[in-house]
Amino acid sequence: SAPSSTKASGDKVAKSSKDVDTIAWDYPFTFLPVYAGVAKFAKERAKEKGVSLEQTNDNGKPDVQASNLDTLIAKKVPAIVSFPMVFEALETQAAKALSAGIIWVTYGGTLKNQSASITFSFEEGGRKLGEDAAAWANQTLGGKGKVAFLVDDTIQLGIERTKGMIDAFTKAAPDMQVVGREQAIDPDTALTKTKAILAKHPDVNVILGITDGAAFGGYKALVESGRSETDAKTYVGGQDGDLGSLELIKKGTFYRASAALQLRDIGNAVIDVPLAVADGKSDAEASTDVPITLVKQGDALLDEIIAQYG
Amino acid sequence: MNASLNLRQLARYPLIPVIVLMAIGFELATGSFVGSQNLLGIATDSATLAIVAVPSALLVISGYLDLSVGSTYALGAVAAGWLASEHGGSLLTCVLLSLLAGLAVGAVNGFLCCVVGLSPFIVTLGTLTAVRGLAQQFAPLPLTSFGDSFAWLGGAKIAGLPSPVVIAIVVVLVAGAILALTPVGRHIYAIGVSREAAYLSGVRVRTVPFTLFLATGASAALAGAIKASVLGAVQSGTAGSGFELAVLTAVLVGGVALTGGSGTLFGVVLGVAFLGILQNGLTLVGVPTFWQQVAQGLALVVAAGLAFLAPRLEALAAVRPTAPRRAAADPEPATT
Amino acid sequence: MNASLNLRQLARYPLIPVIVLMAIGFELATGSFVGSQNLLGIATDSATLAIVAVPSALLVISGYLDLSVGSTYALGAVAAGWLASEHGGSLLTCVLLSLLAGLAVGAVNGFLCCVVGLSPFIVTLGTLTAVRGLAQQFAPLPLTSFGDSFAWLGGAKIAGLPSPVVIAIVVVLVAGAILALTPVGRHIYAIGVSREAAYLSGVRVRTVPFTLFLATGASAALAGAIKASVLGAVQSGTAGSGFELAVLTAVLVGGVALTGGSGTLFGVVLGVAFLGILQNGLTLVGVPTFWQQVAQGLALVVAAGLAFLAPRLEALAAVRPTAPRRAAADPEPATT
Amino acid sequence: MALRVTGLRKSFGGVHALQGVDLTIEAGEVHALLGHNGAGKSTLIKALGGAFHPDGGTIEVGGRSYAGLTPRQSIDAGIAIIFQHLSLVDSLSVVDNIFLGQEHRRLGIVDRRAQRAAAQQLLDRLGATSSIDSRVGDLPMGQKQLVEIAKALSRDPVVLVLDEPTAALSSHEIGALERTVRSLQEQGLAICYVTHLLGEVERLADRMTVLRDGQVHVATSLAGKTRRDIIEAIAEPPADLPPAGPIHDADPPQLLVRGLTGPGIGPVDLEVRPGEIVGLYGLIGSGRTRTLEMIFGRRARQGSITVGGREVRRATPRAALAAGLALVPGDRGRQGLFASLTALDNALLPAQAVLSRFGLRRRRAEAEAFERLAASLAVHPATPNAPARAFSGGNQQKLLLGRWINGILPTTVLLLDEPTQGVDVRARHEIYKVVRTIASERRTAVLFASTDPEEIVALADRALVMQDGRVLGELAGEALDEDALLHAIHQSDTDIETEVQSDLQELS
Ligand SMILES: Nc1ncnc2c1ncn2[C@@H]1O[C@H](COP(=O)(O)OP(=O)(O)OP(=O)(O)O)[C@@H](O)[C@H]1O
Ligand SMILES: Nc1ncnc2c1ncn2[C@@H]1O[C@H](COP(=O)(O)OP(=O)(O)OP(=O)(O)O)[C@@H](O)[C@H]1O
Ligand SMILES: O[C@@H]1[C@H](O)[C@H](O)CO[C@H]1O
Ligand SMILES: [Mg+2]
Ligand SMILES: [Mg+2]
Repeated sequence: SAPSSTKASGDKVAKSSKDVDTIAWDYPFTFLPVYAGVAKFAKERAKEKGVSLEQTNDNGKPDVQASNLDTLIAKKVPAIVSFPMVFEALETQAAKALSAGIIWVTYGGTLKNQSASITFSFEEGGRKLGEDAAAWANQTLGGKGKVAFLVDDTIQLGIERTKGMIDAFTKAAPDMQVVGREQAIDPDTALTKTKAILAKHPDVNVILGITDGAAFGGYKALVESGRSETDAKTYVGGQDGDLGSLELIKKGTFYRASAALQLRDIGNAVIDVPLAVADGKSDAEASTDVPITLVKQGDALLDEIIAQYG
Repeated sequence: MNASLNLRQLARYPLIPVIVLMAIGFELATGSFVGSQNLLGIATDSATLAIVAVPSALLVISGYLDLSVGSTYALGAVAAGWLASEHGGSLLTCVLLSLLAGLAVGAVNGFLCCVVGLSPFIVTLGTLTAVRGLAQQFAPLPLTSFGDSFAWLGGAKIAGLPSPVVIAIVVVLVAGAILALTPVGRHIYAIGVSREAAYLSGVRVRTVPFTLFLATGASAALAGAIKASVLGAVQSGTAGSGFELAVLTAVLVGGVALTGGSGTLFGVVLGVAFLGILQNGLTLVGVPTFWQQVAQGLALVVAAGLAFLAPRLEALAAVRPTAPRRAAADPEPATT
Repeated sequence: MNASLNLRQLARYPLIPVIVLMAIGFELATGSFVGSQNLLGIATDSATLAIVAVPSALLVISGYLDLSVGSTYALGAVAAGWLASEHGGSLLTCVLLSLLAGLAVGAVNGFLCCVVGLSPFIVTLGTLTAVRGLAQQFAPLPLTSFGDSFAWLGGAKIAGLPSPVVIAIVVVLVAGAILALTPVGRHIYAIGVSREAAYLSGVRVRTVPFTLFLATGASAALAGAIKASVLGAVQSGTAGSGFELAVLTAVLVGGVALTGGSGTLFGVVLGVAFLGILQNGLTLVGVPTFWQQVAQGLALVVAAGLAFLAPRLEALAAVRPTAPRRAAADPEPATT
Repeated sequence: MALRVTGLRKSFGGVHALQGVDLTIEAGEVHALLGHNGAGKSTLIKALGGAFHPDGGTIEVGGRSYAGLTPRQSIDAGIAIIFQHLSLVDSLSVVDNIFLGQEHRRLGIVDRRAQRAAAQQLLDRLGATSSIDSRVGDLPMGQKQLVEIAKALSRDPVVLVLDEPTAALSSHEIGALERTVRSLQEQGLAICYVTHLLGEVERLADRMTVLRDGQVHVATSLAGKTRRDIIEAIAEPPADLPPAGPIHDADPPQLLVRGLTGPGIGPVDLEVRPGEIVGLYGLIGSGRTRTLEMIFGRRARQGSITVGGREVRRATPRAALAAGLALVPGDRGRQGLFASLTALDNALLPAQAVLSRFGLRRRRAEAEAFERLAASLAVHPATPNAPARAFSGGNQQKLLLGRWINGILPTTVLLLDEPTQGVDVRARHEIYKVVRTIASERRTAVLFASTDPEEIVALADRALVMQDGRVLGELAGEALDEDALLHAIHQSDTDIETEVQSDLQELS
């Protein structure tokens, strides 16, 4: 069942999924834990389907991403699944791939030139978190309290998540005082920044993170400052569905919610969608939208995702 | 004598007045800068930086450089975190494994740079990249649930101080004593100024910097382990990312010359404090993200200016000394 | 004579056999390395690196350093992209605005480092941070839809070659001519070897490196504009991130010493090619992500080893010269 | 026998610096190691100090035989070396330098008190005036040289090797050094002494070994040897110096210095007429270097500098060069040489722009200029493309002189700081000849500083004696001789110096 060598894979246009022996998955943010999670499932699925999965090393750099895609196109891999750092910037590559007979699946959004897409709305994940936190604030705090956001202004997906999160929250809980809006995607940075926010506003009620990593750091800062882990007037929430965060939610701490990507569904889609295209499915038929779900304590999905990490 | 001495110290360490001014400014702007909680918070956050900046500074003084610390930090964090979470490792075994990992990276760097004689910049840029890959390969997913024993490392209070701060103080004192009191301290400077002259004088020009590479590697891994313990989690992809630049910045802003042979640990501690206070203050004041970056960039330029002024100010302050304690550096560069 | 000359050239540039071996290896492994599409792809992708690495190399040879190029690249991209997308700027005005932005950053760096005399490492680390903040402040959201005129910059074919490659060739030739054919070329080396001796010899020890800062800034902005044109989009937060390290790596791997005073442009071009081929080959072979990082790190170490061996090999190859064209460098450091 | 070197060989690439050299030095002997520039003296000494491993031969010392030494082995065997290119660490203090690698320690900690006392004693013995707390980098050359000597002495050696220890010293310190060497000799040390100053050989040495091109040319006792014998052993005797050109007192001065003042200097007034050679004589620290540097614009200054009737207002080297001034600096390593650049670049850096056409260098013209220059100054090897660091000390000095004496630059005032430091007896003579020639033929005004009274007498038409940053007096014509010079700067210290005989008097 081992795929034939990459060498044999070139030079032909896939007429069916049998012709697709290799799928190249181009994910630029390999330093994020979500990547490893999705990769785990994508690899499992690839094995099941008898295709080999190749990955790139873009290191968060848009021009390296473009170069690596050029390389994959020159190599004529049968299928590329790419998560564009800047969507418009990869239209050229997508078009080139298509005209070379390569299946192009856009990951995390859509392009004009594509065979199909795997979508999950970043904006929506942020929005769901923001709405839930706002509802909680209105209910528990009577809509009055302090909120800090740990955001990302550097990459496109971060900007979308940030916008979804902040807009939804401030709209639904307009009287909450915003006491911080700091760049942080990892727990280290988030811990430091949240501590500084807490020095001025020790009574922050809500901390929302652009990633679970950031929210986790915020959570730690609160605990370090003496907040009880089950404090009723505190809400921390993040996005992605990292194991550590989900465990805190399950434990019943004030880490209350995560807008979780369903890693297994996405991982499967990375393999299934290009194979479906190869089997003649149209963009509309092959494309998959993986919903982002806000998981909270007691949700069945919470245990399911935790179990997925195995 | 005291007054003139103090003036010279101030002139020698212009970061002191700058830090004082920053503290006053941030306090006036926010009313919550000076407060034991915030100051202890800054100290705790800065502790890991200090722990690595100190041996790194010795390395730079000896004419070498280690850029790999950002990834060694991650490797040390992963090693300790993995043992703690997957095997319930005790505090001691976790720290030992982490130190071993750091020593291994340090040994590779030290061997290539000191024994073989390759360029420290390229070699440690290489290990920066490679070690990050190894750490991620080893632990692609976040590690959590470390258990109580390991939590002590970052979370204990010793004599009222957080354990990272205590460890940092110990590191500073030990390194300071070596630098100021022992022959090796002199040798570190000598090697940095002229490896050839030091060699001809019988100084161990390979062993000394090799050992500093070991110390830097170990300290970076320890810092990673401490941060892992503080956070209760490790992400191999982001842990310590960019830490190498923070360390180098602290060292250079603290007055250590990249060309080797000069600098003091007190200056480095000031450099660490400067960066920690700046980061904290900008967040406290609530400066928007992008302007924070601009401000941090400008602060570096200002720090470079201060480092430039220091010897000149010192020379001025030395105009009427009782007896010069140290000759002033040449106050005049080639082109003035 | 020719045979020995060739041997010496090979010994002087050990990257040549390494690149050849890499090419053979990648071709054998994938069957698609040698192919005009792939090779042109590598050349196009490497062109922007070459455009910036060349003036940066001159700057390093003269004893300075510019780390800010990663952000200047972003600023140049944002400036051109903004004019193109928001105001329908023509190719010419877009490029001019971009160059102006780059010159401005270069002037700031040059003023602080060459005229005032501050540490280039800290200053340009500062501008690296600050300029990124400014670029993001100016264009927080991605810029797109640049129009056809601007697309020419990165997308045209000139004599069958992609425009970025042609621009890179021009940059290499012009800089190479300056370095090899003009007195200023010698001054660049002289300043890097001994600024004091150069100053006393009447060399413009401020103006020359200041101009190189300008050139480096302009080239970084131009590279950003070219990449913006190629990609058709700019995102200020990520454009050119880490580019400063890629540039410095190419320069150093290419045999330019960080201490200044030595190196050749041909070596730098080889360094750029080495990095481009490595990146391409690892992706081509399909090495898993984290192992790619490990491989890239090891490749740097190997390159450091080669740069170390080069003068030694060259000295060996020079043992029986007809008439030495250039003296072998001192084959032996103090301690070996 | 305290030190025996047998069949020592060392090559650098294709250069055979040592080709089977033998050298034996007995305890209680002062052995002069002599030879022309590039003969291999420093190479031999570096092998003794462990700077590199020889290609062949043995070194016997302390009862053991070595194929090569590391610096530690060398130090432990009792060899102490004063290197030609100093092995001092600029940013460390004088004390720290003296004990570097051999620190006095108590419980692992540097015993500062003991070190300071010992250092002060050593400096006093050598007549050094610098403070033990000074940064060595801030000291003038001569004081550095004394620190280097103190460092060697601090190790209580069995064999003391001195590679041109007096090149930057004035008669005052030379006297103190010679006394120290004598007393060490009496204590039974074996002393190897390298110098180009033959007066020192005559006063101090018992035996000599003369190298030529990496081989022993002569090894003999000095008993009964004349100055001429020594010179002939080292090199073919030099031709006579050309006579001084006519100096017309009526000519307006080419260089006119009025009220030159700076830190520790001045006010200095002096003038040099076209074709005139003026020597600045004084003890180290008397301000000659600073005076030259201020005239050249390397240091901030007050007062006026006029060249050919036009005042040079800006105090920068560029302005000075544009006005026709040129300076050959005294600190070769730091201010002069581009160690890793080629000999041609070193010699022609400022001339390249003059030779260039349409902004492009003319390599052929450069090569020809280099060839001419190498011939006139006897640069060896005359390879334009070898890096300067591969040249011996004396030949490096010639490259630096060549940078300004090449007939390409419109230099009308030549400032020379210790122009022949480290240059062998024959080449020194060549340099005098070149300087005389450009003074008489091109009417260049020359102002040079020297610590060597022989040199002042040989080269200068007129000498200015400096002390504490001021010109004390002037000696010219008949009145200008070594005794008068020495007398002028220190009446009390003339005891040994009166023994001094002039190399060049003997020659002519
Ligand atoms: N590192 C080196 N590389 C190449 N050649 C060298 C090197 N060092 C010395 N040489 C050559 O070896 C020979 C001997 O040089 P050395 O320095 O021993 O001469 P020296 O007798 O000390 O001369 P001087 O009186 O000028 O100091 C010279 O031809 C010199 O050019
Ligand atoms: N004995 C000394 N100890 C410490 N510093 C000294 C001593 N002699 C001179 N200096 C200082 O060292 C610096 C450089 O001296 P420099 O080489 O210019 O000597 P100089 O005074 O010009 O004497 P020379 O006549 O020997 O050239 C000056 O600032 C001078 O004040
Ligand atoms: O910031 C650096 C680099 O991004 C590198 O790729 C891995 O280590 C991190 O610390
Ligand atoms: Mg010599
Ligand atoms: Mg002098």
